Amino acid sequence: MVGIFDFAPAIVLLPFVSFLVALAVGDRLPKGGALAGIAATAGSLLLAAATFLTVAGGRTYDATIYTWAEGIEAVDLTFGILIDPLSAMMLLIVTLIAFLVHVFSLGYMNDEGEVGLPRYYAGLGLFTASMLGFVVADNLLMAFMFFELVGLCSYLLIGFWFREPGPPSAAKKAFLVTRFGDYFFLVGVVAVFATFGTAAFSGSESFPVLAEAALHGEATVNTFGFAPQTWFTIVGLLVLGGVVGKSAQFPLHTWLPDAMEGPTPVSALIHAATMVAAGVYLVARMYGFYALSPDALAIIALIGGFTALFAATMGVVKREIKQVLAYSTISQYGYMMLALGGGGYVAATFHLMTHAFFKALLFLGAGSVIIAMHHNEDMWDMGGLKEKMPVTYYAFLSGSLALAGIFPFSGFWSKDEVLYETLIHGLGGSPVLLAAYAMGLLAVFFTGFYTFRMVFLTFHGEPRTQTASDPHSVRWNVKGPLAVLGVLAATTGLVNMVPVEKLLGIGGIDFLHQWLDMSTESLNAHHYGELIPYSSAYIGGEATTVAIGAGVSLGLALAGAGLAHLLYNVPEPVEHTDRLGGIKTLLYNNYYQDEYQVWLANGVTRPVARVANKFDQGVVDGVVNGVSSVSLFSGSRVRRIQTGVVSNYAVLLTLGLTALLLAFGLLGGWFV
Amino acid sequence: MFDLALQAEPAATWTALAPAILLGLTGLVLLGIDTIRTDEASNALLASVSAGGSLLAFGTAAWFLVAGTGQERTGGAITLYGDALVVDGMSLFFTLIFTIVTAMVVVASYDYLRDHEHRAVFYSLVLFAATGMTLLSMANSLATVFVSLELASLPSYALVAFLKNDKGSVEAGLKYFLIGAVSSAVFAFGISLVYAVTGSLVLGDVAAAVNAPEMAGVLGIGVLMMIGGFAFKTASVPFHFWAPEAYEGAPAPISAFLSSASKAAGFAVAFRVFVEAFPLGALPAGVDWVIAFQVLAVVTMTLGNFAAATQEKVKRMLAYSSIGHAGYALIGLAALTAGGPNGDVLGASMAHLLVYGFMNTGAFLFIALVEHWGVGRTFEDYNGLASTAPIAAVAMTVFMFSLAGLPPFGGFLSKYALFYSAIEAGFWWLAAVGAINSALSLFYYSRVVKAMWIESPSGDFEIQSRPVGLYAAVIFAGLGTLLLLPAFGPVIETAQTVAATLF
Amino acid sequence: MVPPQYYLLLSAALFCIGLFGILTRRNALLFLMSVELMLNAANINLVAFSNVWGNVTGQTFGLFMMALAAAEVAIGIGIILVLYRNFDDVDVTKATTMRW
Amino acid sequence: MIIEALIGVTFLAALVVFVAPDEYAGKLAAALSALPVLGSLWMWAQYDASGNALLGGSIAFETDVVWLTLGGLDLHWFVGVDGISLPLVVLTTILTTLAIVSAWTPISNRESQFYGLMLFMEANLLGVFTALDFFAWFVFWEAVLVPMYFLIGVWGGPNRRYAAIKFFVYTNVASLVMFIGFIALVFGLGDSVSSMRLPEIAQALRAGALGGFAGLDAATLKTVAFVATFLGFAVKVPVAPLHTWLPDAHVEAPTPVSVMLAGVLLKMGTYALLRFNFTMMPDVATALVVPIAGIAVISVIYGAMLALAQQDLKRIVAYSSVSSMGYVILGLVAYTTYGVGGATFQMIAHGLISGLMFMAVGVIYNTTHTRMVGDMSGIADRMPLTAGIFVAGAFGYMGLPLMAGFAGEFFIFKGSFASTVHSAMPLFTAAAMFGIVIVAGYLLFAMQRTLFGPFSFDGEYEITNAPTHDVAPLAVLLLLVIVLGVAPDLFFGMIQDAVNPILSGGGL
Repeated sequence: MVGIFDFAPAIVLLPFVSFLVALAVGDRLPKGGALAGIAATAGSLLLAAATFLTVAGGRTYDATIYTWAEGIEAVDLTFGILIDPLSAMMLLIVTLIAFLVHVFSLGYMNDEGEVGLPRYYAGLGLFTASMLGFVVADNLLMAFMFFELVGLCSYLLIGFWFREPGPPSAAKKAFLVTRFGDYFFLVGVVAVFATFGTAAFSGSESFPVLAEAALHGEATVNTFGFAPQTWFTIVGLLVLGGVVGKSAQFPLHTWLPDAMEGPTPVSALIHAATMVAAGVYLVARMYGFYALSPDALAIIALIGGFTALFAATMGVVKREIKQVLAYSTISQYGYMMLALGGGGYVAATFHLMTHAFFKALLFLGAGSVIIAMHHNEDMWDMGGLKEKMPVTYYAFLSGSLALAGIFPFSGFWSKDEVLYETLIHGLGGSPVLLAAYAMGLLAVFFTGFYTFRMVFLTFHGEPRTQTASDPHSVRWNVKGPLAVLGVLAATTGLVNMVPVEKLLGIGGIDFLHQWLDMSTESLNAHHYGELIPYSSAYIGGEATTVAIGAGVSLGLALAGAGLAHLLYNVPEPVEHTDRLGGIKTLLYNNYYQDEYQVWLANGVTRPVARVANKFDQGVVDGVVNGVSSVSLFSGSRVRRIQTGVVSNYAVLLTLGLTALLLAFGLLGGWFV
Repeated sequence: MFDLALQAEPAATWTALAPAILLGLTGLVLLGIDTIRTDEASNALLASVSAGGSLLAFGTAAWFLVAGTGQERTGGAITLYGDALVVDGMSLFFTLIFTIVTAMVVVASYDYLRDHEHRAVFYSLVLFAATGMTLLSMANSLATVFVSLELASLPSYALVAFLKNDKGSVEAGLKYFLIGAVSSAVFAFGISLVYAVTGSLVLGDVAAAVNAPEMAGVLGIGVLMMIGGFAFKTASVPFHFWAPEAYEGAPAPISAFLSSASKAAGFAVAFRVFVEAFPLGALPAGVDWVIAFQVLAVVTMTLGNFAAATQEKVKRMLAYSSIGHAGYALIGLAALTAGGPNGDVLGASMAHLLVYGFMNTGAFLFIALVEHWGVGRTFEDYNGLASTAPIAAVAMTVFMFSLAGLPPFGGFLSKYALFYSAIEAGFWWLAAVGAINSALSLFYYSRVVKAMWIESPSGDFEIQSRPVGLYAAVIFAGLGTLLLLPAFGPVIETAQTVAATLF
Repeated sequence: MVPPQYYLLLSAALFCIGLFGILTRRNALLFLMSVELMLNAANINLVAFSNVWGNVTGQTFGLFMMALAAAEVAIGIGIILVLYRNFDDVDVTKATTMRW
Repeated sequence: MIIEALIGVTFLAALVVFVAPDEYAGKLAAALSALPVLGSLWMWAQYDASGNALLGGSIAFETDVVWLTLGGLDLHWFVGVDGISLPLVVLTTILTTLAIVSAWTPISNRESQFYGLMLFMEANLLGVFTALDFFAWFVFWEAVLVPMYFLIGVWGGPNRRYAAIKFFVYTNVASLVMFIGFIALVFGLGDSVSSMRLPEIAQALRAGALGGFAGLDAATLKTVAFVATFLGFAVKVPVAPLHTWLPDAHVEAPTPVSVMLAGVLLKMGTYALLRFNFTMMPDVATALVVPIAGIAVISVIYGAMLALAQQDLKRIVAYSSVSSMGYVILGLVAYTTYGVGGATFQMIAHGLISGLMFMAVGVIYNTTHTRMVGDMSGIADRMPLTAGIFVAGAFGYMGLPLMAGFAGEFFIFKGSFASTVHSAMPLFTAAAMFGIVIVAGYLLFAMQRTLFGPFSFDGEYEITNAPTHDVAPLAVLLLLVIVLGVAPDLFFGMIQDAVNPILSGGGL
């Protein structure tokens, strides 16, 4: 029977078609291929919505659609589509944001008279296709392949303005750093194949299931001489390398701020809503595997918590609006990692969703501001834009409140659940989680601070420059997406009001939990809940814990916002960073993360390469040339015996003969 | 041939000598012409007569070979004059080499001698030398060996010094002659010692009497001295000293003649004498001549190649390269073992000499062509020749790569057949030395190619003429070298069968 | 009768004398004469052992050798003549235009 | 007879082009070289054999006649293809045609000789990949050197003489070492083989029929022969540290010749390694797995590091070829379907991609007359199409999924990681895989500095879009790379089918 699922491939292919169209005939189309992209993403969006509804009807889908390499006496490598609540939700998010970004681009790129638009829209189309392909991937190899394509697209789009020095360099850095992570990912993929003989995510033969069985001794897999537990941890951490790279987690986060060199819609789509989400999504996708390894989870949680705090502190001092958002992105993904590591599968997914909306919103809002400011991004040149561009302001505000985690905006609910899950599991006897929790909690304060510092500096007070006082106006194609996302950012929290449920005892309003429980038995949240090696404990009762947790985080957020209000919500704000003293420089330089990585690349690798080159030229090739020159030299000596004097010939001839005679005489014993 | 097999009375047996007789007669005819025509006889006539004579001899030899004269099928080797001469497959095979080389050389000389006197003398001397070589390949008694050796050598001395007014030619002749005289003296003394031990000169009888215990030392000295004689003829260390100068100084066609035919003749007689007279099985201790040849082979090929690598003059480079090739061919004797695959080894060496006859003659004749044009002798003088004389340059390229042992040319197969059988006989180290040398030889052979094709002409020289004879000979040699790749099958098979009959 | 070894010693001595001449003489003619000595050393062997073995092979071959020696000398003289014409000397070490 | 037709037609085409006038030579050669392309594609379409040609599998388009007898062994004219050689045949024909087209712009003197030699080389390459008798194979193997020597020596760069002679002598020495080792092996087999046909030899060897020879007992002889042949082929591949002829040859050679050199000639080495060492002597190969895999890893990392240090675009690609060939060695020694099959697939993939890269560099060079990274920047501004294809090719080289390079490399990694020949194989694999990071490093750096950034070029030439006939081959190659990356089974199926027989028996 032909169901909606048979059209699932189309969700991926439509944007791909738009890529081809834009690439081939984009320059002959109106709007340089934008319309094709919009049509395609709209189509994908509709299909995704239909798929979503079908999944809501309790059906999931997992089918192999293409055999990439058919193994003879070996495993097949296939492409398949896995649609379950998780991927259905992600499809919806990605298609929606992609669609909005396409529309927004009309205002940001076309109206600004950019050149090379076909290239731009082709990139967007290809990116959307790759991302969707990654989302629906039903095995690790396919996931990796689209993961890489996503990386390519980010390279192309970050480097869109290739005629300037900055963007190409940033693009290179982005690809290189993520490539470094992907190296471990690829090793992980290969290891998964070698271990389980399959890389499928779902089904009774999927590698998480096999791993579980192996741990219970019900199945035997090749663990290369390690204990299964240890080996699975190793494999998990290898794959995690790719996650850390793509989701810009410490220490591979350095590429993301630079990636702001790209056009702002690209930043919104790629570096906020979707591509960076790929890493987290991957962990969620194969959570059944990670849940088996306490060590892996602990490490994930630590990375997440630390990144959340670490990035937040850096966001405090930035001058450019996009930089602030960049570091906030890193920080927010830290929260998701924290949740995953802390056993909060649903919480992570929840925050993934809400963050997608409000971060996209914030970037698009920033884009709108940047248009208004004639592409000047320095917040200290702005101020007082509130009156000039109200739509942008209120949408941006909604996003900011969500980001800061202020009740009742979406960010509050998700972040709160993240922290709550971590807390109870930490209390359940896992000090590591408590440490991570502490860092996450502390980050809430900084988040509130830098968010509102940004808001106040940008929109409040008096215009600090000519452009700020007379900003460029924006059109519907900018305002529309902002409005949509603004509403979403404000409201999406309502899909999972766990605290309300816990406190007021209203059952069944944790829709997201129910949603994610609908998946197949090896992939649903309930199953993961059983797998995770944590037990829960509470301060007082459950409700009390909820209340305390929510209260504390909300309080910290408000405190941060309040401090920002005190410092920056004044007509003539001044820089207070000097009060930070030495820390200021440290923060300005992002803890010298870039420096040491650049040093690793240029200060270590290149000299080594040069030495290798010298060695190659001198020694390896020297031997080769040495052999020939020695031969020629000996040749030039050998010919010297041909003196040209016939008497010498006679002598040499006689000597030669005599030598032979003597040699043979002695050997043959003639003279006895 | 069938009737040949039928009439086995002595009247028919001497006909087996037809090739040698034909060559000798041609030489006499040439002299006759010269005496009849008191004015300088016409060059074309002389050249065509001698070419015709040698080709006739070639045809006869080929016919005999195909017909099976002196081979198992027709009752084995034909021995004449009290076993002094023997006609068998091997002698016929070598006759092919001598005669075809002679033909090429005389055709080429047609142009080379255009403005010289005493052409008839030149041609007849070449023919007489060829006769000597043919007899040499048939000699079955140390006496005939020595006589035909001299018959082959004496004309050569004169030919090398043929350009009376050219210092180089005369000096070459002198050196060639003096070394030759010494060598033949050593050779003769060796023969006399062998006779002293065995009391006979006929190879078969020598073999029968060779294991005389008390005189082993004398026999050993004799054998070594005979090796010296052959080493001279084949231009092998330590009797090679004459070769570079002789080849460089002599008229180029004569260099071709000596380095191809004369060398082959040396091998022909060496093969027969050592295999027939001193069979490996029956030797007394301490007279193991195989070891001597192994030493000579290694030293010769190495010295030849290394000295060739650094020459400035193309002709002299070729001279050394021909010493190197003597080293390869010596493998044919050096890789013999009692009861080993000796037929294969010897046959491979013979096949290599045949191919070498084409490519090396061709190379020297190209030099003759260049000398005819008055282009200089160094590598630099050859720069850009390809642009002015493409056809000849292609031919020369073929010769060079073939000498270096690269496909798709005859030299490739013959050289590898040689190494191959050496390994087959278990002497992989001998093959290894040969392989390294031939890989190195690629360096200096390709210098010629580089000069002709890659470099641009340094000084612009005029090519006055396209000498028909020289061109014909060079192209013929080139085609031979090329065609011997596909046609190598019958060659190597014949060679190995006829060689196998010696054991 | 005389034991054959003595003949060998005699011929060897003669051969060595000839060789010595070759190694020391620079005059082409003397060079040639020394070669003759060496050939005659061979002849002594042949004749002597022809006697020892009681067959005439050696003696016959000895005659051949003399004839050939004569022929060789004929050629040699010719070459030495042109040598003298070109180098104004019969010193074999003078002709060294080609070397190495 | 199709194979004879293929080789014969190519030889004839070479002769025709040799005598053709210079101005038409290029077009004529391209037209004539289309015939072998069609022929090989027809073979591919008609291919119905199965199994490994050397191990008793059925052989497609087989011809077998005795040619001559040497030392009691028959030498045959014995040609045919199986799943391993057929893809290489197709690669050869296609790449030659494209290389010829790409030569129209850069080659401006003695054209007829140039194109004639290209075709002559193609004919011999076809022989190398189809011959199944050792001697016939060796003839072609050596004959390839001759045209290459001229192509580098006559049309090469300033230092061409040195590069040409170095290539010539170095590889020739290697071939001779290999020759001796192999012949000794054949004689070690004694009467168990009656000819030089590779299948016969391979099966005899795997059946353990090897005896002692020339004072060496069977085991020693086998090891010695393996090492000798391995070294001989390793020079051709080339494997570090026997690679130093390659950069010189590449830098001096004109672009189309570099394309052939990297695209096909290097594959001769890996093909021979697979056919001879790894098919015939698996027991020795697995016994020596640590040194071999070690060499592979060294080639990968060392080659990549060297590429990182280069300023000449061609040198970069040249060294990266050393790196990529290291993967192939790793895959071969893994003795798994994906390892060996992937290695074979990688031969094709790398052939296409390296060809693409060299051509792209060549197109830039045709316009700028420099290949130095420092001499130009922002070229993409003036040559967008070329730059775009360059970028695509570079990502292909970095192993971007859905391009051929990724398929080959992933197959190899998957196969070698799971290999059971040695417990350390996962470590070797992981070490080698780090190459994918370094390759990204140097290619991205090179692209950033040459293609992107503000346009600047210190040269008097005007930088404009390249002519169509320069870009067309690039586009075709890119298309092939993507097609093979999306559907590797076009070749991978027959490859696996031919590879699997190698993996069992024969002392494994």
